[in-house]
Amino acid sequence: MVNKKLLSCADKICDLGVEWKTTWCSNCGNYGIQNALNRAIVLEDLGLEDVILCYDVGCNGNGSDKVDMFTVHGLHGRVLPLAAGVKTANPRVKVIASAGDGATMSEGVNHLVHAVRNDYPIMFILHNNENYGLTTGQASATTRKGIERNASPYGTVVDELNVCQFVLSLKPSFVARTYSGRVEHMTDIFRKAMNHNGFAFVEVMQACPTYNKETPDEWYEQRFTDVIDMKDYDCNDIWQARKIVEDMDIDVAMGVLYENPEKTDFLSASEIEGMSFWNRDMTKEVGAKRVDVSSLL
Amino acid sequence: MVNKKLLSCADKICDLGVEWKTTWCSNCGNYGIQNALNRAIVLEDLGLEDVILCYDVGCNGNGSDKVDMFTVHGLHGRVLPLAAGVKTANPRVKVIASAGDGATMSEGVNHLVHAVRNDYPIMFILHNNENYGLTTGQASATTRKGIERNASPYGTVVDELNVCQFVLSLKPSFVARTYSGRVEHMTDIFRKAMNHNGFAFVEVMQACPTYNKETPDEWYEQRFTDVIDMKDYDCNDIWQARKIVEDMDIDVAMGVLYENPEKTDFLSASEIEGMSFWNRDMTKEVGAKRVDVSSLL
Amino acid sequence: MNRYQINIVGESGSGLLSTGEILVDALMEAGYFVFADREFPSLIKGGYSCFSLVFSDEMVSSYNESCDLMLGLDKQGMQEFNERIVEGGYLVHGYERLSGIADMTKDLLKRDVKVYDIESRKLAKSVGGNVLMTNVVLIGSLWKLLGLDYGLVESAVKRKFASKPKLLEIDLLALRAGYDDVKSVDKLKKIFENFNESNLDEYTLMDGNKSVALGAVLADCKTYYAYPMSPSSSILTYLADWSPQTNMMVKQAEDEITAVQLNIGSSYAGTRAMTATSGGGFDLMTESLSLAAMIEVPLVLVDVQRPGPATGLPTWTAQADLDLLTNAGHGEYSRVVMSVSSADDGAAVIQDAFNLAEKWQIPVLVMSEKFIADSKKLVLKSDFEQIEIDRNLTSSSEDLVSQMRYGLSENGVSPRWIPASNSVPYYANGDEHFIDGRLTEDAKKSELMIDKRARKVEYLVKELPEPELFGEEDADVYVVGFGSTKLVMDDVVKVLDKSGVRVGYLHYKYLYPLKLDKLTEVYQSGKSVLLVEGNRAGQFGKSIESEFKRDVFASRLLKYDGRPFYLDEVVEFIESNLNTHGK
Amino acid sequence: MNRYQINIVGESGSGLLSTGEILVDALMEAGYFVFADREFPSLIKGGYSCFSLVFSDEMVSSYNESCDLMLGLDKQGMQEFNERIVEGGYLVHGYERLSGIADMTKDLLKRDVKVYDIESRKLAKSVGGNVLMTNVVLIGSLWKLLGLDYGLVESAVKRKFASKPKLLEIDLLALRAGYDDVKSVDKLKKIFENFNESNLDEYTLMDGNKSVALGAVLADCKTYYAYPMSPSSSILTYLADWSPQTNMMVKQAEDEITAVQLNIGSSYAGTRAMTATSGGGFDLMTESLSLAAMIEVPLVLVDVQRPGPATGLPTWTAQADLDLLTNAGHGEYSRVVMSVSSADDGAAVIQDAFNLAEKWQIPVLVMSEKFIADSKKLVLKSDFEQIEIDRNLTSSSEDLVSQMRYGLSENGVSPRWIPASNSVPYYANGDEHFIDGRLTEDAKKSELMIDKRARKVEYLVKELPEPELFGEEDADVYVVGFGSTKLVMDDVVKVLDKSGVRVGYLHYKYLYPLKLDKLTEVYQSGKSVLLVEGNRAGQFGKSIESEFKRDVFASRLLKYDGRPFYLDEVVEFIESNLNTHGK
Ligand SMILES: Cc1ncc(C[n+]2csc(CCOP(=O)(O)OP(=O)(O)O)c2C)c(N)n1
Ligand SMILES: Cc1ncc(C[n+]2csc(CCOP(=O)(O)OP(=O)(O)O)c2C)c(N)n1
Ligand code: SF4
Ligand code: SF4
Ligand SMILES: [Mg+2]
Ligand SMILES: [Mg+2]
Repeated sequence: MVNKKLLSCADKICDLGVEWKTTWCSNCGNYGIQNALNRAIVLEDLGLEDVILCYDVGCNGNGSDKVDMFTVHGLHGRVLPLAAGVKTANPRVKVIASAGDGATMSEGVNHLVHAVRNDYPIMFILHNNENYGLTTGQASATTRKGIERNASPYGTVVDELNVCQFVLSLKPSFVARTYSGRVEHMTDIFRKAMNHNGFAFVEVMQACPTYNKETPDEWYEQRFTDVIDMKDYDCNDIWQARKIVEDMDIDVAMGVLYENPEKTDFLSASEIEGMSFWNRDMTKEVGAKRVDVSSLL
Repeated sequence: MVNKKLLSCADKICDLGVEWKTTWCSNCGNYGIQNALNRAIVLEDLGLEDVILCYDVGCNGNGSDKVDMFTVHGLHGRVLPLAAGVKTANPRVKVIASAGDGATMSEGVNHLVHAVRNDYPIMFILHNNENYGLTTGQASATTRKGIERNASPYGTVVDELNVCQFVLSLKPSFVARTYSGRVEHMTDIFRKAMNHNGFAFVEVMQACPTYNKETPDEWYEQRFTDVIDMKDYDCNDIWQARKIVEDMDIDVAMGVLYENPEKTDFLSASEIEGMSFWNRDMTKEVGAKRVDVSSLL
Repeated sequence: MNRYQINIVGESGSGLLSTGEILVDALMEAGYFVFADREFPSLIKGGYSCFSLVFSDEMVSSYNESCDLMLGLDKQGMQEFNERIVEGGYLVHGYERLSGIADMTKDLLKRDVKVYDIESRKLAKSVGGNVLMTNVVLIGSLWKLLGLDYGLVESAVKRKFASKPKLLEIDLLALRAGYDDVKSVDKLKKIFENFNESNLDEYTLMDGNKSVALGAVLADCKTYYAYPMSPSSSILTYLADWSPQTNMMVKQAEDEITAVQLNIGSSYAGTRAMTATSGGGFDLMTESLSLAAMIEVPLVLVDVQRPGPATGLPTWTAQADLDLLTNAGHGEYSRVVMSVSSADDGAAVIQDAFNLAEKWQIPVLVMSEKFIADSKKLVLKSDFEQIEIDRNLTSSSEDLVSQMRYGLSENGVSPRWIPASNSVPYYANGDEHFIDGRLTEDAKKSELMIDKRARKVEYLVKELPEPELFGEEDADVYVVGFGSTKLVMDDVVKVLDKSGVRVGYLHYKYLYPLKLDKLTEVYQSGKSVLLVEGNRAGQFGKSIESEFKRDVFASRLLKYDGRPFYLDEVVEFIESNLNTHGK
Repeated sequence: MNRYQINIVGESGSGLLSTGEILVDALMEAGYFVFADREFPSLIKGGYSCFSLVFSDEMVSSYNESCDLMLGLDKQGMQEFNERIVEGGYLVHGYERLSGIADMTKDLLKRDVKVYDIESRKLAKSVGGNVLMTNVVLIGSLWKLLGLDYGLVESAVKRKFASKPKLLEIDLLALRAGYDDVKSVDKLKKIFENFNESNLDEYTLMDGNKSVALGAVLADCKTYYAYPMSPSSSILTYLADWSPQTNMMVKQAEDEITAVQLNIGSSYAGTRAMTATSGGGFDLMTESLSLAAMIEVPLVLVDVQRPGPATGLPTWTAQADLDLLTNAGHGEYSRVVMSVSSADDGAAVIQDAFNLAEKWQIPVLVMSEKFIADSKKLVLKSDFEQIEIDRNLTSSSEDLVSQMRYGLSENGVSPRWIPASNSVPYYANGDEHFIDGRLTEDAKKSELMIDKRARKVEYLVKELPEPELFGEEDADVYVVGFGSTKLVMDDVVKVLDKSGVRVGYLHYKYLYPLKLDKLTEVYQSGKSVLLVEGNRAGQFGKSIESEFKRDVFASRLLKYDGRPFYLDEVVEFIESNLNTHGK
């Protein structure tokens, strides 16, 4: 099908670009996140045929072709339903979606609401750098009130959203938080998220040295409070979770903040007459047997 | 400008339709809501020049031309930014927006998130009949799990959203609930909402006898629990509000559930060098004086 | 072509639909071909509806605004619609109080309309029934007037109310009471004397949305994602209802963008997915359309048209989204726009759309119309067979390298393999990319890729068939159209044939890209070529003339008032435009 | 036309932009006309950028891919771009290590390129500066080579770093060190001997987005709602920065649909509102576009184009959204599509758009392009004057009745009054409605209203001016184009005039609806008519030919690789297509 001649002519016209270079600013938190994700994938022993990575548009999404995996890089704000569609078609594969705070809390916040509600069994990494990096540093819905950004030259005037509080209001099954300064912590959380059978929401507080001077890695390092170290913290108790996530300034809670083992994920919930979608591979079913519609006429 | 000849010819072709008839099913909760809204407007002594009513698309929106007021009937799911735009241009006018649960929690849920966050000073009535009435009764995000609806013939499979819990996660300034069975209660809540200087969110549990057999007015009547009658209820305490709205089955809390007097509404927050938009009428400013841009060149 | 039209009128929600369905069922049992459609407002209850039903001894697929007989279920309905009864026609109604309809009755008498007022309430009560049963009484009376076998309507009523045995008993009594109440019916009976009965075993009654839904099943589409929107919603309902039989994942999404993104995700992952909507919902999907084109993922979208702009007329019909579908979604790339014409070909068109979408890895946009979606006609069961599936997937991973996925090829198509099905990864990248999907900003590479994607349609068009000519090959006059225009034209051809006018109808199934050879032939015949199209601008005619770079159509019948083309208006249009070409 | 092009190359984020800005400033101070543009990847840092700068002793508004002189800020940049230096040109760079560039240097020598390697690091250090100051050293060296007055560049550097007085001191030393380091420059100096200086007081340097933003201010637009999207985002930045002076409500919305809905809300309420985006964001606004048309609310949207589909090439340029803007948004109604051509007319076009939108109560879609948005040219300050505002509002409530708001009129326009400004209410209804806005589903009424809205454009087109002919009225060859094509054509006309070829450039500001009289005239002259358009399909050419119903263009120059039209390629295209018409 591929015209070999044209392929090789293209080859001559321009190098095939098999080599790549990362394109994030130096000290960008995305390096750490990518690193941790790669580690988690390796540690979970997942290979090329086990994972599909789905990317939104934003600085983080620019990593979509800098990894040796099957990836899809969709539209700004739309990665969640895209990823849910992938998972539904092929439940065997781990589907990991990533997006920025602009994508997640503004352009596509409707998708976040319904991804949580539907409990699509995918893992989601929110790269929260508290600004729109790729479009040169405008405020996002998580930019703290009063901070100056591109297009908010006199400081933002409305309250920022508390992402975890928001997600906790939607009957989630898994809510975690980490930050881009600790690769080990991220790796650990990512692995837990990968093993969660439902919508695994992970907020990563991400350093953006270029545009976000207010909350660099050091800021979060100072406030890092791992719930795993808190004696009485019960991550199955939504009220504890709601209380603890309220604080985004003094002690910022990290770790698996909430888990609900009772929730039924989307593919299980959608079973048809006892047949779960988990046991299907719809990529192979098309045309596999002749369809007879006479009973439907 | 109007061609009198064509106008009068149209007159002959077809009656001008100055008479109208309401078009809701009998016993539809929209009658009560409309009634209460009209009463509230009259009791607040608001006239034609004081109010603009903004409607979403849905059964409730079909009331947009059944009232003697200036109204705008926009697109499905989009009434909130439309109404915010109206208010911004003309802060003098009370802007009242209405929408269904389909519009508010699905198609346009992103707008709800950001309307709350921005605290646009408008009043919003969510007609929650727990289904898509106008498109013949499909499930909405507030249809309780397991209930059969058009296009969910074997019962919905995912959790419904708790609307008030959701709104409370967004740092709101006013959250109230009422239901379509008590016109007086609705009238009272609407009046309070009208007098709130910020985003006044009112959820009305609305009877839809045609498609929602599960939670008719009687169902809510039995569960009606007015927070005003609860001795220790402090509607400035978000945690009490969060606790109480969790129950949608046994004692359904009604009334003004939460109010935050500290929040700054959008028009105040956006003031430019001390000049508040509240004092502006941008409908009159256009062309009012010659603009000189020499300092910007 | 013997045909007879009955309009049933009443307030929406007054039981109009089931009354119509019983009659349709009974008439089919009697061996008549039927066609039925319903006009109704965008309200759940209230407002006036009109159910039009035509029966014939040949295949029939159109109706008129006016009817031979009107069944009035209530006063309001009659008052709204009585002018639609033809001179010399009939009105059967059960509004026994008769108050306030004197003017109407006088008017009807003037037009020689015979009125039968049935005491439907009284009769219903007399057998122990309630107000809701007056419709059944009226059905009985009507049946008697038609002079058809009582057993036929009786069994139709039985089928309808089979699930409510208690009510059924009284219903049958009410039916009988209505039937017996009518005495002399000779004149009406005579009309049907030369109607032949047929054996309809090979047929079934179907609406267009059901046909489209069946198409998805036959195409072995595994996932259906949609957001409710009239007039597309019943596709979702059909597919959801059938899921236990089909095992299809049928998901009502939270909005249109979600629906199309779920679709693209599943299609990318390697299964078949479909989504239907209407114009405004389609607008919301257009950015995603552009994504599918960029990452070369097959995408099948159905647009069941209604009149715009904005919310427009949600429960009425149109053919006005053609320019939109051809041009929407930023960027330049290949696509196909097709149209269903009726329940006859809905299933075939959808299957074709899937094969084209997968073969060429492009968006295929399928138009339907409210009129097609909701009207019911008899279709041949044998038209609902599975068409061979062409996925054009590369399964073996031998010799595969990542750089093949978007490799340059003559016709723009590159090998596609299911992600994570082997160890040769590629990037499905919405940013401009080169042959393995990796981002490029290079001028030459970008141009090559834009060319590659745009080139597909230039090759694809060669493989499409020419539009089909129905009716007379060697005609006196030719009509060009698409979509539901075929429904009315099938009848027009027959009707005009009787008056000695040979009509050729050139039906376009593929609206973009355009095939012009057959049309050129027709044009060169020197006969009038007419356009019949359901929008104001004559969008399709314009796109033909723009390709032809000359005027083609001697005259245009453009309709955009929400109503379908009526048989009589098209006949009249053609008659008044015979031989206008080159003369 | 004397012109000289300098390309500054380096990694993105390497200080390229400020280096370019200092040079532009200094050259303007020297009395030269300048034009500058920047190619950069869609990354915040990394990747290679090229800042192209042309100076001339006449107005200049285009550049070439190749340059006369290249300033290399780092090794990577030079390696990426050195082939762009013309034969006999110059390379000035500060990569003193010289390692790994032997091949390049050899190559350059072959092409007779003279290389100046400046020890920029060493020089910077010698004056107490750091690596970041190597650019300033290079500016000094370059300035010496150009043989221009040192004081000019010195004051430009002072202006640039005025806010950082401490660094400025060292910067000035670095500048001097670079300047002094270059000794013999005779050859280069000669080039500029016949460059005349001009007094540029009446001019200011401006990019297209700033011009558009100024247009909003001049139109007395009170509200600006937008969502960031390259290359439109800087309009938002400009307007937000200016809000203390303009008192404009500048709101970054949470997404594009919100932006356009806020806009429609404010416009309906009676003020002026504007929104800008790029193709994909525009897709999302199309349903709302349809609403504005339905409720007859003025709507001004700006689409700053970049190449699609999908995310495409976010930081590159295109003219490919024309078909999209003309057809997007379901339903049939009137609209106007216009295009900005450069910073010269951005402000005027926007003001015009507002007047048209309000006069006709329709959507007016204004196209711009990344190339226009970001490139900087000299504009006349006097072009930034307020144009008379035409709101076409009915203010007196006397004799007003609700039925007038959407009353039928010859040209489709009805009286509009501000809601809640009087006691004559009306319904702005997205459902089909009749003259007071109340819902209708009546066939006749619906048709009347669809006609009313669609008719506006048929009347409006009569009031639009014909496209303007630039260059020679009685030319040897004509070129037709829109948007930034004007930028390059302004220079092409001058360049070809020198070689004795008289070129007429017919510039379309209004792309829909089309005016064809002037073009007909041009076409009938019998001379070649050529098309220069920045997309693959030749969209604009097609729409012209479709209206003309004949072939119009002897040849087409279509470009869609993300780059603007370069001067030399357009000159070459025209030269090779002289007299191809009718021969
Ligand atoms: C429909 C659409 N609107 C806007 C854009 C422009 N855009 C690209 S990325 C982005 C936001 C980036 O912010 P975020 O999601 O937080 O990602 P970050 O770059 O900060 O990682 C925007 C607005 C787009 N590509 N598509
Ligand atoms: C973009 C778009 N999608 C879908 C529709 C169809 N539609 C009209 S109303 C509606 C939902 C109605 O539900 P809700 O908002 O709860 O209002 P209700 O009718 O129940 O009052 C839908 C899906 C539409 N008009 N526009
Ligand atoms: S702008 Fe911020 S998020 Fe983007 S690459 Fe640079 S540091 Fe990272
Ligand atoms: S369907 Fe329900 S919400 Fe709609 S009018 Fe009828 S009762 Fe009211
Ligand atoms: Mg971000
Ligand atoms: Mg509802």
